[in-house]
Amino acid sequence: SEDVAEYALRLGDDALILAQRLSWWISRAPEIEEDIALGNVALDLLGHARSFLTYAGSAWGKSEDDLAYWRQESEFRSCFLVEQPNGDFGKTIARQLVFSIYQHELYSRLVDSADETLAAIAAKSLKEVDYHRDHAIQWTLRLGDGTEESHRRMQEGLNSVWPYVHELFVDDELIERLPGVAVRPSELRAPFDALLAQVLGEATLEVPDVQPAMTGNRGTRHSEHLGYLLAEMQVVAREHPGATW
Amino acid sequence: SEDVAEYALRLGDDALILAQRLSWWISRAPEIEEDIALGNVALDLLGHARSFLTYAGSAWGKSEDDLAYWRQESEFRSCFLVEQPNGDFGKTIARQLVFSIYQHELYSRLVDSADETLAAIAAKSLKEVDYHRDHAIQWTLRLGDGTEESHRRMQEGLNSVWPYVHELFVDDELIERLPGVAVRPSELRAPFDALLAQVLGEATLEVPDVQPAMTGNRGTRHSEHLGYLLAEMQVVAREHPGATW
Amino acid sequence: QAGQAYFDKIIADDSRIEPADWMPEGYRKTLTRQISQHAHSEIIGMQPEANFITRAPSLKRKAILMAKVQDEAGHGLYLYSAAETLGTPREELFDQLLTGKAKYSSIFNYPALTWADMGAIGWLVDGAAIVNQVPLCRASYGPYGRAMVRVCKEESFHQRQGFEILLELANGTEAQKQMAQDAINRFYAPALMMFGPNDDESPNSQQSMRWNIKRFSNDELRQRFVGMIQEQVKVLGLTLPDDQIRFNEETGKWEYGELDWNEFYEVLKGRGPCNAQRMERRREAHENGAWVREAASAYAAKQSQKAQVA
Amino acid sequence: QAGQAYFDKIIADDSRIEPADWMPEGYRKTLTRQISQHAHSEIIGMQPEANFITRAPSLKRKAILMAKVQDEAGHGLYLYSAAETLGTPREELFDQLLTGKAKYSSIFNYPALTWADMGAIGWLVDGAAIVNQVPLCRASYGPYGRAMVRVCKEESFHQRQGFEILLELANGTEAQKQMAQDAINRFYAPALMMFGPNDDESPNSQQSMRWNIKRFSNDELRQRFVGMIQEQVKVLGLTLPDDQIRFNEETGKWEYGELDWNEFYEVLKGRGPCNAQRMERRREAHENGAWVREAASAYAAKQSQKAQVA
Repeated sequence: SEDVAEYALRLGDDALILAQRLSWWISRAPEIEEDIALGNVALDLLGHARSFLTYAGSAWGKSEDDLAYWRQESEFRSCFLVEQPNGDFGKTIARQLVFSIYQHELYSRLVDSADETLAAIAAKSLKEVDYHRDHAIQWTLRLGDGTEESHRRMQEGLNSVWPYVHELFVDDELIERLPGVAVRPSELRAPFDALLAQVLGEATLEVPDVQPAMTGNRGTRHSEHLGYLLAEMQVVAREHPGATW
Repeated sequence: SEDVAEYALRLGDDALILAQRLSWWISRAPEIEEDIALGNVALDLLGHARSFLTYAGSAWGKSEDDLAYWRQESEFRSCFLVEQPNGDFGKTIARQLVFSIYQHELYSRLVDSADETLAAIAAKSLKEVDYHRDHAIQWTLRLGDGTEESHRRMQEGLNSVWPYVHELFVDDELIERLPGVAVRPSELRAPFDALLAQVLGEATLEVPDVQPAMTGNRGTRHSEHLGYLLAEMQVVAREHPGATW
Repeated sequence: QAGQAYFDKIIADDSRIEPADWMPEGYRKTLTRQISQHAHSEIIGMQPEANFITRAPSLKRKAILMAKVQDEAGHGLYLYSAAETLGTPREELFDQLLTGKAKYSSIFNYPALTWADMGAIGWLVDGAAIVNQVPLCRASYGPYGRAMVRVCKEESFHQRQGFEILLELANGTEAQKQMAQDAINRFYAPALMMFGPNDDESPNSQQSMRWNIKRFSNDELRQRFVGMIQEQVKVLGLTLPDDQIRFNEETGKWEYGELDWNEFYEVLKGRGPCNAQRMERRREAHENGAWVREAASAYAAKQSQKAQVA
Repeated sequence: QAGQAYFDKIIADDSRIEPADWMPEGYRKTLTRQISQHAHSEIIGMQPEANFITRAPSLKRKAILMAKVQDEAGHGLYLYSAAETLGTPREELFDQLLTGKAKYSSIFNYPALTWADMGAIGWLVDGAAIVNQVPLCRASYGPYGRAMVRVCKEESFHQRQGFEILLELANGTEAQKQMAQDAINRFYAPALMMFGPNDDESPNSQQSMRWNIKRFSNDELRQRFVGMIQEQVKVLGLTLPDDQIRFNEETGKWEYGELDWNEFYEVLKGRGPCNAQRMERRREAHENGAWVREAASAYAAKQSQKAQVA
């Protein structure tokens, strides 16, 4: 149905935009092992995005590429968090930590969705997210409990992404219309907070005391960053309308 | 003629791309006075670009906007130097120093061009470039002879832009075909070197000992940076073909 | 006190207080806060528009937009100077901004999402600013009033440019027209809230009016603004997102639908879409520029030493 | 010496030297240089392709490209490990790269300008690499030969993907076809030069061949490569930018037009279009990552201390 497609679009767009952000690190990471590790995470997320977008597109007769390359900014359904710039490695890890814990809670429940396709994509992706989450946690510990500088940068990274955490857990009408199919974001908040507090505690970091931002709530409004990201992502495809690659 | 138009395109593209780069600083400069100063330089260069592109376009029935927004990367005639990323303020000033000294020598001679339009644009622009050059020289002195850190950064900035200096002074067939109209780039090198050496000497900086890069020589090849710059610059215009603004 | 008496007489005569004159501490504090907030707003207000400088869809519009954002930096400078005449140096005021102690206008915590927002910001945001500021040209504190004269002149220029952007879009393609309407829809209510809370929620206004700083109440100014844009939007062939706007013949005032003051207070408390981003960008620019400012001071010190020796 | 005699016998038997075996200093030095150069080339070689990851025109191609660039990082890692078995630690090798003491393949000093370059790099650059490297799978130094086996397997996969990119473009729109031809035109000569100077300009080759590191001369390998791509380009319906390519029935060799060796040496000396950019990017990544690597060491030290105490 249209609603399921819209829901799949949200899942796909979050994964796509974050993959696009992370892929920038390939050839720029702090060590070669991290070029590979961040590349793996990006590649996994891109895989999730392709599955979700293909499924969403099937409702509208559109391909994954139609959706990725030919939608306008206001037609994307990504959240502010994944649109945030990479910043330094600390901010990237902070964003990964938050997003991968959230996504892990989400996919762990989506595997039981009444929608078989969503459940199957979640099941396939969950193992990967398990690795992403572990990767982010390990780095959070190293940076938080590493040197004074790394501690400071990691905390700043967390503070910087924190305004965009709230949006991940907001229920809305679409979710209400999909009982049994969609996962209720608000249900994920408690387990998210619990694990995050544990990790940050172990990493000698603090849960940020930073206000949430009034975000787009999965609507047509995005952060100011998305436009730049899409301009770059879509430029080659749009120079060649109708071409295949 | 076609050749004059091609020559005007080079002059216009250099100014346009550098204006685009510099305009990024507005709202990000080290102090508010510099938001204004760098904005002024960018605005002046944009003005030069509009004059040169309008003149170039008149040979092909194209407007300044047709040329700025609807050409592909390979159709631009900018040099590598202006395409270089801003880097920190030191690198931006290094690029400004090099470019404004070059452009000042160039326009000082272009005022005598047999082509009246080129001569008129140069005459009008020269006063502005005089200010740009002075601005860059003052900052070079402050940064070079300021603190240890500013000295190091300014020298690194110079080293970083140096590979792209050589291209500014290369004569080619187009120049040969426009005697009396175009300024011979090779003639500008000696006065450029003299003034630069004097400024760097006073700023306690060194003329970089860095190899020149094999650049595009005003042809269809650009640095890898230009594609990103154009994707951003052209994105809104290209989403609305045929629109006026 | 002779000072107080002189001050009271100046106010009673609707004449001007100058920096060297005696003034009550409350007057000094109120003005310092108001002028510096205004300066901060100019500086933070550069960001939403700077966001489209590199993407402006024509070179002419790019040039106009660059000049406009530059003007805002200039306004920031005059206003910091005016505030400094009250005794607080610019560094300290700037520090209040960076540490979040000082506020700036909430409108700049909304994102600029499309090119049409450059039009809506110019028309509605600068428009509201002008309605607010024209009476401030007669503010009792001399340097503030004079700064406002200069600012207002440029702002009205900016407002016209914003209107022209929208007019061009409104007469353009269907997509352009939609973009313009969407921008107006998003900026209408935040622009109305620029005048501050309703009069009964705005206890400090009375004192400012007694001091001849403020001349009209928030609601009076807001009504005047609604009337103005309600006329202008017709020229655009677009609409304001409020179907309750009407002129009340009895009261002689413009009326409009209720505003979501809850959102206003949310944004004011730091929870707008871009509060964190705006502050982060400003702090980043300031921190990244520290070595440059240090170099400039070091160089200046060396030069003055050389001059003394010579 | 027993060591020398054993070494000579292994070489004579075309068998393998292992890290613990005695080997002549020249052999060790030559191999360390060659393997680490190859590792550096993989790492620097990530840059031109990374340049199109964020802009790949389909999600499938984006995924393939990301995986490919990642594979190059992996190759870099195996090769640094192989080089380390000869006694020089990775940090030292890396330092030689960053300070410009060590070289990497000149081909990566050319810019990747269009999406078609992703095809040309895969087809021509990886293609030339394979022709070069397949014989190295039998190199006399064990760890190198084994690393090469693994690398070659992945490279041939990459080459096929590059060819597929070009094939898709060649069968696409006129603009796509032109883009593909232009990319081939730009990468053809630099790819041929990847085999190194002509044999008479390559004095070290002889010694490498006696040591069973190198198996064929530069020119032999280059001719083999030209023959290969000359056949393959027909499938694309495109052309190589050299009208003198022909198979000489008498010598049984492929012939081709003279290459601009002057350009080759210019690029080798650091004057290619992207030498400075490639090094600057690598140094920047290294410097920006310093605090992260320090944190990881500090954390590891704390953890091992805790483990000892417990």
